[in-house]
Amino acid sequence: MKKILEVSDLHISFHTFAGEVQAIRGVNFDLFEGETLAIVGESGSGKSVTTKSIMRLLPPDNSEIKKGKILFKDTDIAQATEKQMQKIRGKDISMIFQDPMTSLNPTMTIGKQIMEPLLKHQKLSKDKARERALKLLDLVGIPKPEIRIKQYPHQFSGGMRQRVVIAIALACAPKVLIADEPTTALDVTIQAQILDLMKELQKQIETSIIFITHDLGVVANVADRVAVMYGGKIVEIGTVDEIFYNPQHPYTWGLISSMPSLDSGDEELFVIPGTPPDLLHPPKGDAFAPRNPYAMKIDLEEEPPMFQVSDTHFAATWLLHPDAPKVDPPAAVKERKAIYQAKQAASLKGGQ
Amino acid sequence: MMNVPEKIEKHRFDPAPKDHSDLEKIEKPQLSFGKDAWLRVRKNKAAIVSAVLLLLIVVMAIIGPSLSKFDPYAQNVAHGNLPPRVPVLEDIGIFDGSQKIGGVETNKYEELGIEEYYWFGTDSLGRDLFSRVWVGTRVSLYIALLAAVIDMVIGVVYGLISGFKGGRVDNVMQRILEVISGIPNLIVVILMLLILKPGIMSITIALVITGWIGMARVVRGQVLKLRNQEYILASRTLGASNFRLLFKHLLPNLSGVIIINTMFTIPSAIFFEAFLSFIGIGLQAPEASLGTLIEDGYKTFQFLPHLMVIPCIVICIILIACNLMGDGLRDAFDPKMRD
Amino acid sequence: MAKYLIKRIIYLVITLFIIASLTFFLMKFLPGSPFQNEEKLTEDQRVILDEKYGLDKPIPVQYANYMMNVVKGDLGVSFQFDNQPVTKLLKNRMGPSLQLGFQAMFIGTIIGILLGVLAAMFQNTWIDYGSTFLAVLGKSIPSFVFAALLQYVIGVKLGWLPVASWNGFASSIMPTIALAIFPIATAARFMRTELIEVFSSDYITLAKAKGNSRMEVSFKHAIRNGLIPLVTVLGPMAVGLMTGSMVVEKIFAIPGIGEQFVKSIMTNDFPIIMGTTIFFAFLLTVIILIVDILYGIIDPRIRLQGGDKS
Amino acid sequence: MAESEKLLEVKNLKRHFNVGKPSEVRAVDDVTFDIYKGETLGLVGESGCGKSTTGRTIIRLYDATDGEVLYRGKNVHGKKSNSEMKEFNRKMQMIFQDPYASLNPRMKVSDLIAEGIDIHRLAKSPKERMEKVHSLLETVGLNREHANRFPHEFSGGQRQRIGIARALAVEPEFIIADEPISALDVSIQAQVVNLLKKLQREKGLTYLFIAHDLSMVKYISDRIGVMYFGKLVELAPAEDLYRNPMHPYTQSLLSAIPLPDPDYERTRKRQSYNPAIHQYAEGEEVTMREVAPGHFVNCSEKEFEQIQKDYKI
Repeated sequence: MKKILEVSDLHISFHTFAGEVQAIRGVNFDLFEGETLAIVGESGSGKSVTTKSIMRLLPPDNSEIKKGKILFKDTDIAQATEKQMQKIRGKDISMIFQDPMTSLNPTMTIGKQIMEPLLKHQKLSKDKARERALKLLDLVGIPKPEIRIKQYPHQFSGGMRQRVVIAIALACAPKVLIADEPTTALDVTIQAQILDLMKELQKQIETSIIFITHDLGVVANVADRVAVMYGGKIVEIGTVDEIFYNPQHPYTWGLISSMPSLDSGDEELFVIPGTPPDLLHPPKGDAFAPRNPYAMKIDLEEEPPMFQVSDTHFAATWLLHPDAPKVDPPAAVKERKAIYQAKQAASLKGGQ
Repeated sequence: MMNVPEKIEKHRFDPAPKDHSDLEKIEKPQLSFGKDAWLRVRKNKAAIVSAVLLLLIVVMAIIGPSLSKFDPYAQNVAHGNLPPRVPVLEDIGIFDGSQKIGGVETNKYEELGIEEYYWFGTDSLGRDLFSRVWVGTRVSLYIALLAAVIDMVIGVVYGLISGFKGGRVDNVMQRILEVISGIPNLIVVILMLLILKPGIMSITIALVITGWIGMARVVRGQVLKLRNQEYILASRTLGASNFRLLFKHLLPNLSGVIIINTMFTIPSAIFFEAFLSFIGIGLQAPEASLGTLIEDGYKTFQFLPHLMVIPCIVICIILIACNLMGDGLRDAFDPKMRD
Repeated sequence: MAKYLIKRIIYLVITLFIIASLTFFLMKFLPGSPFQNEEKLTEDQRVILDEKYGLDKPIPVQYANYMMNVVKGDLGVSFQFDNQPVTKLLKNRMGPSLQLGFQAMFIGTIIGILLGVLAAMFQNTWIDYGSTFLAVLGKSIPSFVFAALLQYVIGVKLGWLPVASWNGFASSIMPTIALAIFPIATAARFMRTELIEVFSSDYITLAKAKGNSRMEVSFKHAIRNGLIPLVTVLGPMAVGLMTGSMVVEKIFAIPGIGEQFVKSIMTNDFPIIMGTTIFFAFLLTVIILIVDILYGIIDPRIRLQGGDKS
Repeated sequence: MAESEKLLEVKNLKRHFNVGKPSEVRAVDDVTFDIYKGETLGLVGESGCGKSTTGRTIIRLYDATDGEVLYRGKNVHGKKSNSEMKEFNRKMQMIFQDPYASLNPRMKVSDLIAEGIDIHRLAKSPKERMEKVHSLLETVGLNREHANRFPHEFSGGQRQRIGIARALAVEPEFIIADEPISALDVSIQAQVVNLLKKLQREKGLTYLFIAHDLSMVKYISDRIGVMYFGKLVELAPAEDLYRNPMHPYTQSLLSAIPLPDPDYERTRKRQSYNPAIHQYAEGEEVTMREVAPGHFVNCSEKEFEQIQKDYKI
């Protein structure tokens, strides 16, 4: 697999009226061609900031990339000029936002908004661009594109608007598509349609997707790989099976076991106590330690490095240190691990 | 991504001491809503400077006339039309009582042998402009404050009732408002003044007649918004009386917009008073307000500009300061502008 | 839309009716009649004059007559200028007032929008602070103070422009500037707040994410969205201009409606006061109505929904 | 369930907005259900289906357009004396969705929580009032030191718990929880849900739990009602509803929820719902019919027979 995007040691801070908020504190990940990488985390974990920085869309007056690289092709986006970014945005990397109700320009027709990136990056003639726009509308499943193209956003429902936003994002067949909680504002049935549509289109135009969400169900549905963020860092990253069936970080354990499954009984939900860290004063050691029932003394003093679990699976927790005591994960996690072992056994058998 | 961990002492892998009391702790120091707003106002230097200037002017309006030994109403024709003369400053060549008349530099003080210092000069009747300016400021501020307070009371009550009652009451009250606000306020004010005898009270009344509408609108809009806020609903499900909803929930949350709006009605009242005096239907002589002083000064401004310029400066400072302070307060109270 | 329009026109008629009645009755309560000031008149002469102007009839009759005439577009006859119908006086005076009004409105909105756009685009830089400060000045300084100072400095001291006269374009420059500061300030302040909000909206981020440059984002996406609501302040601007025109016309001795109005107040010339009041009210209500309709036309969200939402 | 006591009966409840205008919305349209003492009834559906309006109409934040709500056999709506209203306000309470909008930003936490105590004069002295506030804070897992703080100093989950403490202050029997967790992060949701469950066990509370997150609803509810465009389309015991969804809308809704299980997600078949499939004839009576014990489906006579055939035990 070929890397299309490489983020290394990214640090981003916001300068606020109360002080410096270290929103991103050393993020590393790669994005491969054609894959979907899901980034999960709670609000304030830094997932949106990370992706906005890939587009360099953070407000220039109060945010700062302190350090790190974002390599796309041969360009370091973290150092790129505004001019260079304008050539990348919308053409090589594009973005879908959370709220379809506000992400379209209310005074511009749908057609114009879709044609804009085409005219800009592909230098198509007006007629050609219109033709493409009609095709795109059709592609994202909007009926009667000839009529719809002349309409304004308010004449579309939420789900339909999100389809339009997707059409805009995919207009130039970008290499990377960043989807920032694209279904959070939608109802479940609409969400299911949009997710299906995105997967379908990904196959057709062979783009890589970074999918930000806090909904683990959506992650399980769309992701090839998953990165779990907490307190401005990636605490665990691996394939979707590894994260869901063989999680290593106590925070991931907490996330997975705090959600009831449809067939779980009456037992109490596992709770991650407390509240997320205040990144205005990031804690010493592991940011999750104060909420971690498995916390050890070292967690309070030193940040854990990324331990490798498999070729594709890494987690930042001292529990993975060979000298660390073995702990007993929550019941829901143990069940999942059992599935994982069964699966591995099966694949070993199948492989032979 | 690293690997091959270094050797770490065993005891560091012991369970961390648990301190659950810490989990729900709030790090930040306690901040009430008002304090929070104050912190943000404080950042706005223009607003702070304005507040200081306004305070200064208010103090001067109170004590100013007694600082000068001249009575603001006492006429002394012999000392008429004197330019400003200020001790100390006269030594460096400004405000030394000299002026150009017909291109010739003259000093009336020396010519007439006047010993007194008229800091702002005198008008054609020989009245001391310094004490008149502060008396005028006092009158202008008094009218503006009175009008603003009455506007506030009427507007808040009207807006609260209209927004809170809703339904048909609101509908009728809104139609009334719509019709009234269709009438240009200037015209109403002028007509009112033609009927009422010019004076402080009648100007105030004329200003109030249309002035409250803005406040009523803003308050109603806010009430409509707040009325469906979940905390109001929560209070209603607890069985709160309307009285409680109004005074415990609505009014405290409206205080921001009410203050801001009042901050903007004050300058507009000052402006209108001056405007009316300027077109000749405001206060009548010998009563002084900033408007009448400007009007007076305007008659002779080609020869004695100080008579007009000084009250102009005072009124401009008041209006600018009020507007800047209003802006500052709005930024501080408006959660949208928060960073 | 048609339904909405009819509703609005009905309101307009009601408002005008109330204003006309109000004006009439207020005038009737006024202390003194126009002829009381003329000491030379004998009692008999005054009676004759009262009769001539219909002032001897009972008030309800006068009221009915007056309202009938207003509907017909007849605003009565001036006391001050013998036998001159008010309508004709207004018409004679309209030219200069309209010219000034339009010039001020035109210059005001354009400069104001420009200042507002600059301030929003360069938020928190000296451009922003400068333009915001100008706007605060424009909003705060009363037009008559500004006009008088302008007249003193440019007309008297520097002698660049005619001080107070009405012939040719040159004499309209200073009054236009004096009148324009209010619209400049209003438009600039409004535009700035509106644009800052637009700039922080999701669709602007999306426009940036498409690869648009800062200029393209501003001009293709932001400004249009910021301009639409600007229409709503045109009404208050017109009010401000009328207020301003009275003093500014007085200061620069311009033969306009405002100057005539101020003079009539001094001479208790009721028909002119009433006529001008009704005329101003009519103008303003019509402007506000047009503004509302305009708003519906240029905003697709309202245009395509029909008027029933408002 | 049949032998336990009916706490709340909702009968043919209707709540229409803009009645008589072209923009009339039938937010709640002829909804009937009962809630038994000590149970949790979940109400699910997509945005705009009328689930929140139902909750708000039950507690009289809205007046019913038609139909009635009986609490322990007494009608909640209609003219009431002040004392009757107060009585009712103490029995029935509500928890709101938005932890930011549901607390008055200008009031201290102690005053927020004590609001019910003040209104109903449940404390004899300021000291007793403070004691109650402290014990309520502790009940919901906060500290007594929090009493003097203002809401904006708290996180979403903490605010939601303050909202719960406020509702508990009047010692209600029945609580309507209107999407109490949808605005919260996943890790915080469990805190609130566990708290609600604990309170139910300890105080014998009855809940109407309104939500759109189906897995959480299933976890917390004994029975679940599904709403679609103002109508209740299916009502069944939680387990039964998930195992045997009979109304096509319920089926489509269940098939659309993504679960945190990649294997399940790879094989999930999504089903879409089109109201046109019913093809009801003119005059055909569509109503709630009991297809299995305690399992009701909104259907016509013809559909009813088909459903009974399809129903697997």
